[in-house]
Amino acid sequence: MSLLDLATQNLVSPMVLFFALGLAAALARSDLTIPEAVAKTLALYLMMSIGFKGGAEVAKSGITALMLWVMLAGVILSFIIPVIGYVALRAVSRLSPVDAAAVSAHYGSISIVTFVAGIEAVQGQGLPFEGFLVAVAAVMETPAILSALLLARRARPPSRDDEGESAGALIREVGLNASVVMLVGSFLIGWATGPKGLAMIAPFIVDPFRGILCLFLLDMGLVAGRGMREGAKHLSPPVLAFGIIMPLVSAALATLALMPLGLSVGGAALFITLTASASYIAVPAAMRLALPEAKPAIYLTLSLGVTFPFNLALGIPLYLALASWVGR
Amino acid sequence: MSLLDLATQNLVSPMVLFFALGLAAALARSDLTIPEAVAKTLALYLMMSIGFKGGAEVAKSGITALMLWVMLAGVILSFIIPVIGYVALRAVSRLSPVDAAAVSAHYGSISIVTFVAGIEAVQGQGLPFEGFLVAVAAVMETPAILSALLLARRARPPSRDDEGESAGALIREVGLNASVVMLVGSFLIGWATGPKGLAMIAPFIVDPFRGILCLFLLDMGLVAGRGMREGAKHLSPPVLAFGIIMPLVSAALATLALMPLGLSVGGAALFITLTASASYIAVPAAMRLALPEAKPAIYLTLSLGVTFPFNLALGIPLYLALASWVGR
Amino acid sequence: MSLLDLATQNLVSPMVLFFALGLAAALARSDLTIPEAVAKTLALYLMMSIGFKGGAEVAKSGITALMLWVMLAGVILSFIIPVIGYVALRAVSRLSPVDAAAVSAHYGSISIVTFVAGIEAVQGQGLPFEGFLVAVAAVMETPAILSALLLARRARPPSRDDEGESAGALIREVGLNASVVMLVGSFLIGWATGPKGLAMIAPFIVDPFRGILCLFLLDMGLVAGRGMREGAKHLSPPVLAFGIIMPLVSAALATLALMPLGLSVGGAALFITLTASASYIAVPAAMRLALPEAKPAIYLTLSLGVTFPFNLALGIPLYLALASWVGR
Amino acid sequence: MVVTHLKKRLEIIVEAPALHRLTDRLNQAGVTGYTIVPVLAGRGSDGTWSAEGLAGDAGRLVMVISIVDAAKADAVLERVYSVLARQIGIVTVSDVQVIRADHF
Amino acid sequence: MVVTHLKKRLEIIVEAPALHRLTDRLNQAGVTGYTIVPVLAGRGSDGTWSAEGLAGDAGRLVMVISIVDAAKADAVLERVYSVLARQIGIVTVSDVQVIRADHF
Amino acid sequence: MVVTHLKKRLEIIVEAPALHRLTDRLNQAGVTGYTIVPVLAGRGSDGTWSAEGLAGDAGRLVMVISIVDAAKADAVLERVYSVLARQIGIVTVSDVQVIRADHF
Ligand SMILES: Nc1ncnc2c1ncn2[C@@H]1O[C@H](COP(=O)(O)O)[C@@H](O)[C@H]1O
Ligand SMILES: Nc1ncnc2c1ncn2[C@@H]1O[C@H](COP(=O)(O)O)[C@@H](O)[C@H]1O
Ligand SMILES: Nc1ncnc2c1ncn2[C@@H]1O[C@H](COP(=O)(O)O)[C@@H](O)[C@H]1O
Ligand code: NA
Ligand code: NA
Ligand code: NA
Repeated sequence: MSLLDLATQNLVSPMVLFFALGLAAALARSDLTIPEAVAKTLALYLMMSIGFKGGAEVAKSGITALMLWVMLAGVILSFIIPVIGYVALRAVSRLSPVDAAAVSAHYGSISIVTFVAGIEAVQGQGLPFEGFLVAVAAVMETPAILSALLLARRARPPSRDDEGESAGALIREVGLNASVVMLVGSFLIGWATGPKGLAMIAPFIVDPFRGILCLFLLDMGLVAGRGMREGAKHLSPPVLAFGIIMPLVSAALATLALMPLGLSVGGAALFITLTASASYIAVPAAMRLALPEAKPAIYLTLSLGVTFPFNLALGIPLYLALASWVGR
Repeated sequence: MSLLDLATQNLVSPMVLFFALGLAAALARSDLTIPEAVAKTLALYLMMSIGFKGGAEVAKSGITALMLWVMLAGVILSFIIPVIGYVALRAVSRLSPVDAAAVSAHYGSISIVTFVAGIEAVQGQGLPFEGFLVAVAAVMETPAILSALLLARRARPPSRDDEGESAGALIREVGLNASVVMLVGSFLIGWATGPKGLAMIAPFIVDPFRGILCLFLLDMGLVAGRGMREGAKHLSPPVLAFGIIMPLVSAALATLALMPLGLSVGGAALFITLTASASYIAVPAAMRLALPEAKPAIYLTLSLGVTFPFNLALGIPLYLALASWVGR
Repeated sequence: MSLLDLATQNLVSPMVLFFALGLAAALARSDLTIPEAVAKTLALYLMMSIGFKGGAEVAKSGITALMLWVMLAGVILSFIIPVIGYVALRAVSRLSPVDAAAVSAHYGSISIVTFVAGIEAVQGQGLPFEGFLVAVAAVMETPAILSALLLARRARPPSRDDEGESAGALIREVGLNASVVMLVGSFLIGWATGPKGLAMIAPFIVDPFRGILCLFLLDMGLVAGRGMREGAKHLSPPVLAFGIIMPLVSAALATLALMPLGLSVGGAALFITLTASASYIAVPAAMRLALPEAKPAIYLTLSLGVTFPFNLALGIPLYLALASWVGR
Repeated sequence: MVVTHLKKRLEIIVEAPALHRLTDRLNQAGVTGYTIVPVLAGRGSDGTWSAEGLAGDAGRLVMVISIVDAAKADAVLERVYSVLARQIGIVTVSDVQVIRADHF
Repeated sequence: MVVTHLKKRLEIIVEAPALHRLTDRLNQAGVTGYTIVPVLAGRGSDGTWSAEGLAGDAGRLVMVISIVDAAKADAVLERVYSVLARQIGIVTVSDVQVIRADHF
Repeated sequence: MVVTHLKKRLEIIVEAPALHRLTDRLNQAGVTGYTIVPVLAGRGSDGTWSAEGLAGDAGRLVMVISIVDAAKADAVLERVYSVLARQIGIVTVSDVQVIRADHF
């Protein structure tokens, strides 16, 4: 299947179209909104579902050396991508060091919804993938935050009356944030109860998954559209370009990292997607605590309003194509 | 099947009984309530589901002349029913011109939940219906509002310091309200992705639909019962009677309009149901902006506490009987 | 199957593990939470589902003498268990009379979620059970409250300026609380519409039930864990012990009561589970009104943080074993 | 200049199960209205609590705001206090100005 | 001692469909900000209402809080009142102190 | 007449991720309690925001109300300000009366 076919097929899926609907509604200033309580629950549902399914897969396949290698690659990428992003942003844009560090942290970390959209695309191609990638997603969330903090501290040593939390406390807090706990917890439960456990709750976490994803993507479209409307003025052209080029750079790095590893094509596509995705839930909250001087209008708008739509619409088909080249 | 059988069968469906449960609970002052965030989401779910299913149907059948004719009939009925309602209310009740205009607007517009209940009844009879009726529902929401505004302006020309929005801005706002966007958007996505898209998300938007409808009708019963308790004192006997007779008048008009058109029996039943239904989400909100002097206790109580239960319990079987006479 | 096997099998079910996840997350001070609006709706869903299923069962079996005997046994147990609890608490702990009465009321009443977990365990053993047990659950909610009020009044006659509600008003309020209305209402609707009604809404109330239960148990784990963290200091060792011994005493009484009755093994397990369970929604709210001097930190923590986890993890397998001895 | 009139603003934080009891008292005391605002969490002498995840009313608080005539404030306060003395909650009173005096 | 500056706090309870109309007026009147708080239920001259279970905006109220310069308060109040005169709602004004005067 | 005592009411609007940091400071400053109220949306010098649809905490605000002793108010304010200076948010102080002085 050609890249163009992949892209077209991806663009006319209900998921992408519901995202587009949300985007359009927000840009047209419709009063359509999803209540916050429901948006939070939908996000938890997605974590629960993919965590559990991944764990049940691993219960079948067991822990393998491949899994550990891919996790290691993920951690390293999550740690170094912010450095690359930081250097690039400082070179091409006029962002302050703190803003550049905060933005870069988002690109080192991952977006679960992009990952989920990737799974849909991979499954749409009939490709299998390794269940442990859920665990890889979990370990890739946090290193980028640490990396960004180190960058910001180099640029601006914490002042004496700096009452921010210690990096340790912060990492602990991020490690226990709702998404990580839900994802890892469900993964472990799926692992412990295996395919039998999965069969018990599949009518909730498997069957309606795609429809619920559509609703969540509608919500993401609404929030992204609102962000574009409010936040666009904070983004200069170089920053905007960063939001599209950085995921491509990350995807290239992930492809390289995969070459010696021998993941399946589906698994490779997902690993590349993870690496290319940018966080928009966990990292923004961490940045508000760790680097409150960084402007949220910049990093939230860029991650959610530029990179997420790009990945959803064009990135994922591209990463699939890359994967078919590097995957086993 | 006789009208009596139809009515009995309708009354003992879980949907109608859950509505009755809500009504009873509210009248008995139980503390049972559905949180607002959930009620909003259930309403969006219903729009998403029927919009998508209607669109997927149209993807199979294509746009037909029949569809355009029925839409035209719907728009005209939506526009003229408020005039009839206004004249009737002014003649028989002591409502002020503004109150009469606001009440009438509700009867020209439509209620999606009544429509959904009609679909359940039609499907319960094993009757097919045209998917484009969802689009007809969407175009029937707004004309009535314009019509009511013209009536109110004739009665009370806007004062100089009238800071209300212009009719144009209002119509735009109503046209982009959450229900219309969700309904039309889902319809278009269903159309674009067709039966294949429907198959992907059917376990979410098709299978649990009836159960979720039960929950939503329970909520509507609770709100309607609360409205009856609080709002009943605002309704004089002529106004109460209007809430039952007006839908019958609308149903008769719709039946006439259908005679030359040749809709299926199921489709005819739904078109009559739409015409006979009264809005209780979009129009009340529009009236608070356009005619804030009109008393919400009157129109909300009448639409939700009188006309909706009447249509749900008795109206729909009657409209089915009418349709079997005029449908093809 | 041995008691040990039962216990092990129970402990590794997804339901129990999601509860444990919630508990662990709360104790580790993760920010994972389920929004209040969603938690309320999940609870309503559980009532709706088990109420309807129970009613549909009774529609098949009809009202039997057995049903009435079991209901009577339930009412009597609900009424006398608080007396036993009160005497025991006053003897072994230093709780005030009002606190002892309030705590005891919880143990006479029932917990629907414990009941639901019991159903899952019973079904996991392939055992059938009587549908009318849902009605038994409903009638067991309230007597304990009355009983506790009488105990508290004996200890502290209401003062002249006691502006609390009359016992009658309170019982009426409790009888119409959200859980009872939802449970009894759904039971009656299930009864009225029978297996045909159940088939219509089964994809909502049957298929995803277990998965939704997992989500709700996660939430209960979170709330219980928070309670443990905040409330543990209010519980002395004798009170803690009460939270584990009292359910065993209740279970023994229920087993005795069942001996002449001839319930099925599954039904007996559920009746014992109901009797051994402690309320944590309806009774706490009633106690805040009826005995506001009683400390909520004690009874909420004990019921939700001690007895519920105990029943979920160890109690239910034990009650199953007891039932296999007394059941038919 | 807009002419304003002095009123008292009562802000009452009370546990949810006692809400009806409180609004009944307010009605009996003849207040012309009140507004109920949700509360997420809090800390007081009885410790920390949070509404998150609660399926029931016990352990949850709400906030009631009532604008009352200064002349009536004491009487209202006494009635409110008769509820709050037994329930978990606090009440504060402050001065506010309103535009239409007749409305309150 | 912390130096504080006197401002006016407007607390406006207004029906949800008119919220945009109100915030537009606040913006036009040059306020530097406002905060919108959800409201669960209430009672006023138009009777009792509750947001519970509502799928639409009609019949629901929200609370808007805006801290404004004392010098501007009257002008803001007049604009707010021009909305509230036609819609369901109330407005109260009270004195508050803030730390950074330039922020408001 | 009901005897009341003068206290200070702090009303703090702060971004949600910094909420724990703020309540920690309040606890350290020795306040006897606080209450957290949800916020739907708002506008300030950093622009317009809304909680609707957000799955995460960033970009969401909450309101914290704390009744404190007038004598302690300055010290509390200083600590609060040390958080707010770095985070998005505002704080206002006003006079309120309470019934039981010992409770605060
Ligand atoms: N005296 C009052 N104190 C607090 N809130 C009030 C008061 N009067 C009215 N309200 C609120 O404003 C809404 C509309 O008031 P009204 O226009 O009088 O019906 C009521 O539903 C209450 O939420
Ligand atoms: N000083 C205070 N400031 C603001 N809210 C308070 C204060 N003290 C108590 N509260 C609120 O009132 C609730 C009950 O207070 P208490 O009865 O002291 O436990 C607390 O959980 C808080 O939500
Ligand atoms: N003048 C004001 N009145 C009420 N709330 C305000 C005001 N200024 C700011 N806020 C609130 O505080 C938040 C942050 O303000 P800022 O730091 O100015 O962006 C805003 O989004 C509003 O919710
Ligand atoms: Na990444
Ligand atoms: Na109509
Ligand atoms: Na019990």
